[in-house]
Amino acid sequence: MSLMTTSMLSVMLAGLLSSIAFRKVKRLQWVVLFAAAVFFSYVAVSLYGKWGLTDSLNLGLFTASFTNSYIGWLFFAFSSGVSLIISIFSLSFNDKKHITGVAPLWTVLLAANAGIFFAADWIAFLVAWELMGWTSFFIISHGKEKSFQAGIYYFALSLIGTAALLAAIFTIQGATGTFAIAASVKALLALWSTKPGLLYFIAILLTVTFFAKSAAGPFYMWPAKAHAEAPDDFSSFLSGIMIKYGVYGLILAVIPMFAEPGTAAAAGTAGYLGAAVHGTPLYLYILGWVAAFTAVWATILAIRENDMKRLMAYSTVSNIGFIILALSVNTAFGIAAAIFHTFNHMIFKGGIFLSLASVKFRTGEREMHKLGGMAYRMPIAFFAFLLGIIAAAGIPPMNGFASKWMVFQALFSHKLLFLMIPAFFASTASFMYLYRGLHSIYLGQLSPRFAKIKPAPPLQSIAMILLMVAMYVLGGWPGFVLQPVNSAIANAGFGSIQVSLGSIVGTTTSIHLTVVSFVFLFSVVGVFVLYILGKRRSHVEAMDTYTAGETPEDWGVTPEQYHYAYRFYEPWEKMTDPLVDTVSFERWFENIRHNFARMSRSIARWTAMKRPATMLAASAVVLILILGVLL
Amino acid sequence: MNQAILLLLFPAAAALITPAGSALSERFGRGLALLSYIAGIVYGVVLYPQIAASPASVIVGNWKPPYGINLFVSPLSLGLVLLIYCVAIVILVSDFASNRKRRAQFYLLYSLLTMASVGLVLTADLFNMFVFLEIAGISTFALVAVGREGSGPAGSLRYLVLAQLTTLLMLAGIGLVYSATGVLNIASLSRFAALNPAVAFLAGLLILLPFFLEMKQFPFNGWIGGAYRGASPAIGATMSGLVTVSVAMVLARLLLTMMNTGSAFGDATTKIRTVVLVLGAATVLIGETAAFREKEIKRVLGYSSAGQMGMIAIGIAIASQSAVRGILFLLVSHTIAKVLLFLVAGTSARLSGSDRWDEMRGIARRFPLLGMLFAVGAMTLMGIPLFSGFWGKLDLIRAAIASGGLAVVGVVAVLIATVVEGVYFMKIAHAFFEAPAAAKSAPPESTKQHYGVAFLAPALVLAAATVILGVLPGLIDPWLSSATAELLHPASGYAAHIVTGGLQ
Amino acid sequence: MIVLQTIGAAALAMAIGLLFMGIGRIVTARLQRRVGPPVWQCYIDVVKCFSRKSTSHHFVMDLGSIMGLAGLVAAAMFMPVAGWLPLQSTGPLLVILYLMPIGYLGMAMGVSASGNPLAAIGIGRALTMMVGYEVPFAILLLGLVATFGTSSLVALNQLQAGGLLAWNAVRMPFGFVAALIALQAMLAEKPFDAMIAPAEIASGPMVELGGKFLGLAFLQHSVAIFIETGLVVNMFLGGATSIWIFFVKQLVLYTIVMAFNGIYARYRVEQATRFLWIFAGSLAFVQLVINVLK
Amino acid sequence: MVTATFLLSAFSLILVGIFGMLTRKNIIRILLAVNILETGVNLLLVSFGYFRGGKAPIITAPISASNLPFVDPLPQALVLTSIVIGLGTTALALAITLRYYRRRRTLEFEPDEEDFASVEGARTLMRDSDDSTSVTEGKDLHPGSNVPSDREPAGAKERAK
Repeated sequence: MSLMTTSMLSVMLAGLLSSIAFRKVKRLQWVVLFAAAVFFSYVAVSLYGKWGLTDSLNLGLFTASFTNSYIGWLFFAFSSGVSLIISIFSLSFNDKKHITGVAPLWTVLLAANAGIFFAADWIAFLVAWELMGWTSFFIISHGKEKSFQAGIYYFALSLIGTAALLAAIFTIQGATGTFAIAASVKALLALWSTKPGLLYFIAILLTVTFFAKSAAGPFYMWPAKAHAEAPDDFSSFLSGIMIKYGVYGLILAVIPMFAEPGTAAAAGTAGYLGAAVHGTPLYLYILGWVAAFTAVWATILAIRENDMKRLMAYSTVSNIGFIILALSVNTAFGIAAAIFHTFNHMIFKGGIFLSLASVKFRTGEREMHKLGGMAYRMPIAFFAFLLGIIAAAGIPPMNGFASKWMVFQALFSHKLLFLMIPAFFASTASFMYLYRGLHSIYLGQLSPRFAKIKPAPPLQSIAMILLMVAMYVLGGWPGFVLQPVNSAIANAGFGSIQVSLGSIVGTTTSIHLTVVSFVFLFSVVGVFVLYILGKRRSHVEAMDTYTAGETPEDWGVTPEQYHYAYRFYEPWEKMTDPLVDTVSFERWFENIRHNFARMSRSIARWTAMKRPATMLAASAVVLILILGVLL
Repeated sequence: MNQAILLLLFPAAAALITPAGSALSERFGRGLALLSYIAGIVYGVVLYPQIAASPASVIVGNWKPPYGINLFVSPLSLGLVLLIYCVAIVILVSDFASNRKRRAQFYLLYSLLTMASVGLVLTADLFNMFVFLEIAGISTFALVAVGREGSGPAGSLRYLVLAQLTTLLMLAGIGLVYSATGVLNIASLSRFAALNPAVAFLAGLLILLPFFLEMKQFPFNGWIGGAYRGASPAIGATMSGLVTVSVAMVLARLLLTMMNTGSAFGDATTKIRTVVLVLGAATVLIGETAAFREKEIKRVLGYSSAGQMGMIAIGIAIASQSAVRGILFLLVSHTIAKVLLFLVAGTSARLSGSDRWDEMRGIARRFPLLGMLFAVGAMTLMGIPLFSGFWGKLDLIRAAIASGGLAVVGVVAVLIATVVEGVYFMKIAHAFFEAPAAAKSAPPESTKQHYGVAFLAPALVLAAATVILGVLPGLIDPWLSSATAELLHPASGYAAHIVTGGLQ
Repeated sequence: MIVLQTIGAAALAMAIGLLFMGIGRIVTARLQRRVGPPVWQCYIDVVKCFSRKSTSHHFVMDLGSIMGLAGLVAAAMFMPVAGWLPLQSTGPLLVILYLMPIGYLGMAMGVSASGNPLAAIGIGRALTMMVGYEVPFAILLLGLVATFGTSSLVALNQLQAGGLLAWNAVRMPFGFVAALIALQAMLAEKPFDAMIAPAEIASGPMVELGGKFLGLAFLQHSVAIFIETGLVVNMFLGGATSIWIFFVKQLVLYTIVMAFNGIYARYRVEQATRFLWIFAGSLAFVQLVINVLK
Repeated sequence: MVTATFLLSAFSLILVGIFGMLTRKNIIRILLAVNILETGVNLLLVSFGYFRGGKAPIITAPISASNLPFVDPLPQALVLTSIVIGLGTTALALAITLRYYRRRRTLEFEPDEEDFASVEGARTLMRDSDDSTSVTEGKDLHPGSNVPSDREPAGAKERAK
């Protein structure tokens, strides 16, 4: 029993107890959540460097064993840090008016989070995975009918994923005879020569599991529902951390299954022998296209979205597309890029959602056209959002740029140029929806309804500021993360890349991010000087604008009407309408559910027929007898 | 060793004395029933160590096997008998919460039913099995019929007709077996020269029919809807919690112990197992599908237990070490969870005044414990970790994938079923927790109601049980392994004990 | 020293840009049978703008304008002019392509803080158009990477050294044409100027800008001209050996652009985007396929 | 020979019983069919135990050539038991039928309309089922069963939008 298991069990217990003990004083439950996050951050710190530390729980029928792998630790550490910040935010978010009683479940979820990243064998992984599944379901649908519609959607998809995972686990166990994750993957690699079909089957099952969790490919639609309907502070956790479990799973099990003979030989096993495109295994190449599709499709949908949380949910999906795109290259550089982008996304998307949450906290609105001008009232939320979208758009000097650049370089390295066209499209078009959010929520006209609102409360501001600092620092000095990542992937046998604190050596060029960041800062300073040199400016009201001599007030135009936000990209919608109407996996899933309901009804009818159902029974007996005697 | 028959006699005695005693007082029936079950438990617990050391075959009426009837008391059967007694007590206690005025007949029938279930688990003789089955059937029909005005009798009759058809066919099957072999003792049949495969298949199938029916296997489950609507929650719990234990156990006994290659049924065994597997897979799908859109909570539970029984049938048909272990685990956890769910259903029906879960919205806001207990039960059935169902399902799927072949169909069915089950159970659980809309706020007097300790105590015990088993499945591992061994290797254990134990 | 270099480079970029703008105005005027303003008109305009008092609606507006120019200046720092760079780098194309948007983002932020719907509409159009021209341009970049395996402008210059035939414009004609079309859109000249159409949306983003804000916008546009023409020169016209040749090549490109601007009518935004995807995009794609196959 | 006749009649009885159970609607008739089936099965059992010239297995005198050979007694014991059980079952069934009749005023199995009521979209279900006449609309169907949303998937609505 080392710190890993004890911390998980104790936090889980704390969550359950807090649900009972503090039933009356819900605020304390949030304090417990905060304490749990702090504790896990402490655990992360104290586990640093203890790689390969193992630990197991004997459950009688099975044993669940855990280990402290470097990559797992990285994910754990980052998720703990971000959840710590989010929990700080939640402390002030859940006041009398906004309280949702989800804190105990969330605490248990933190334990499951640790379990997923520590799991050393499939049983432990499965247990943690399912625990995560149902707790998050109950959090998302926190006793609201509308949220439930989203939650059950999410839960059904993750149940499909879990089913696939179960099948995969036992197929793996049957093929390799072990439940240990690393060992079983190694053993699978040896099977490429003998039974590739089985391996592809396993790979597909695992892919379904992890794609369903990460909303990649055909599962792109659940975040738009779940992120939007979940409690506002949880959305940030959901989009920042939970959606990454799928990525971690891919790195854990799927990518290693396709290790090149070279690297695999280093690890002392055989490698992937099947077909390859530019040195990328065919299967992963296809995954890459699925990921590219995800990125593009989510972007197109996000641009059409008017609900701010849905919009950001789609943006998350498109980022997941980028991450998996990088993974699918199956080189050290690609995996490093994917992990780095994962962590960056944790940070900036967490920041964005926190900022949205505090806007909703003050205004209670989610549709963007009803907002506007928040920047004038909630500057810190505005800056959190601004820096967040700069990072999300992958523009220097924020952290998003470094990882996005790495993703492109990774694709260059295997000359997957055609895959890059959709990638470029997605990353350019992301400016559109990000700017839409910025303009419609924070800029433009401030509605008189919100003229009096106060800025974000101190604790919320602290959380956002912390994330902003992280965004900037990682933008200028990626080495802080990339060097650990580099040694982690080396530790995991993926090879390594060349990074220093401030610079990355890519395939086509190398880049020095500190320089970029400083150049930008200096030019800001210089331009500021220029700005100062200019004549002084005077301040005027927001409604006092150029209107070609007309005075809109005369026609009774209110600031709400004067705020141009609804159907912001009408030309774009015109262009994409036919596409969006034809392609819809959502409708496909809906049809499945619908036909299922019909079946269910007809069975119910059969049980209530005029005669007791003797006829069917008797005919079945006769049929069985005939078949049995004949065959 | 013959006093082991007491296990059977306690409830029987209770059943016989009840009518007379209840002349004295209203509460006599319940008291006596509970007393007899407790006595059974105590005796069983006392007996267990000795049985665990060496299983015993009880010879009834001095007719030695394979001619006479005999009961076989082994860790497996004794454990299940104890489980049955506990469940019976739990159900009776909680039934007290919902309706305090039961007539004596109810307890008479209930004790009969318990006795029959215990007998089914214990007996080692086919015809005796048939008799117990009929007794169980009769008492169930009656209990369902008195359950609820209107739909009670209808459901009961649908059930009765189907049940009669199958049991009589079973009797014919028994006749066939007897005419072919001259013995009706399971142990002897398990070591008998193989019969003509056609006859063996016919007889074997006919004998299994009533168990298909009781285990709600498709297409013998046309009765579920009516019966579960008619039955009161307590009876629903009994039908899907208590009776299924014994029935599933008997099916396992017949299919694994009596029918194996090397038994009278020889090669027909594989055919019959295939049939069971296919039916089981179909049942899993159909049961869960039927529950998907069902609004009346008792019937949802009925359909879902059909699905669960389908899984158990699949496990039995696979007949491998871990499969049998898995289904035994599933059986235990299903019993616990299903009884718990029925208790919750009954209570919430009482508190909300409706049988339909969509009219119970927000009930857990007033009675949070109710919602939590339901969630626990539901997640046990869904096979979610930290609840006992998970381990059984894990073992089952593992075994199915390992055995490959047709069993994979079973796996697919089970996995699909898991998804469906999850969806509709979560629907209900969430409806419980849902914030009630302003329109349908709770009537003021209903806030004064409360669960009543008679519901809370048993429900909490059950919930604790499933959680404990879920966290520490190892607790019942010894029992599981011995039971598995007994079912799978009759020649070494079961048959040897009975026949030698008989002939001495 | 390095600071001086950078400042010098920035000033140079602005100066060149403004000069080109002046020449462009003359070209347009000549096409319209006018005399047109003197070449140094744009310098005068900028100075005038900075010396007039202006109005701002909110500090975000000021911040945005500053960010706007700063982003483009920062981008210019990575643009090799005839192989010369203000500070040590390889002229990474991706960095430039991703530094310029921060300028546009700043601009957009500033003008939408002004609260004028026309500005927001203009920005919306501009971003849509941006998706239109960035994608073909990115495909061109891919084509270069496919052939040369590098995305550094310095390297590209060296690879094109040695006479007219070594130029990518000659080697990859389709790509060059696509680049010209994209350049037209990048510089927001007709037929791709729906986002700043004076007659439709009162020149969109600039509608609320006056005084030094307008001056900053002017400078931003001038730097943009410098960078974008410079990019095409570096990518396709073989860079240059001396700084003057470089400017001449840029000027030629800009003049072509302005000539088209003078004679074309205006596309609607979705038309423009479609046009860019279908023509520029497919040309670039063809080029990419050719390069990959070669 | 005689055994064959027994077997034959037993099987025919069984078939008659099953046929009745399957085809009749009237509860009483179904129960009669059940009894016929039962008789058939009993006869089958007895005939298994019987052989030509076997005497009744009732031991009054010590076993001698005079009362040997007698037929197998076990099936007869079984049959006795099963007859008793059958009696019990029939009696119970009749009692339940009486209760049923008191409630419904009919001896026919009629589809339990509540069965439909508790299924979403019940009304559509009944419309395309053969015995829609016997369904009482209204109270049994709860508002939740909104047919249109059942008929077309939600995706269609978005398309319309």
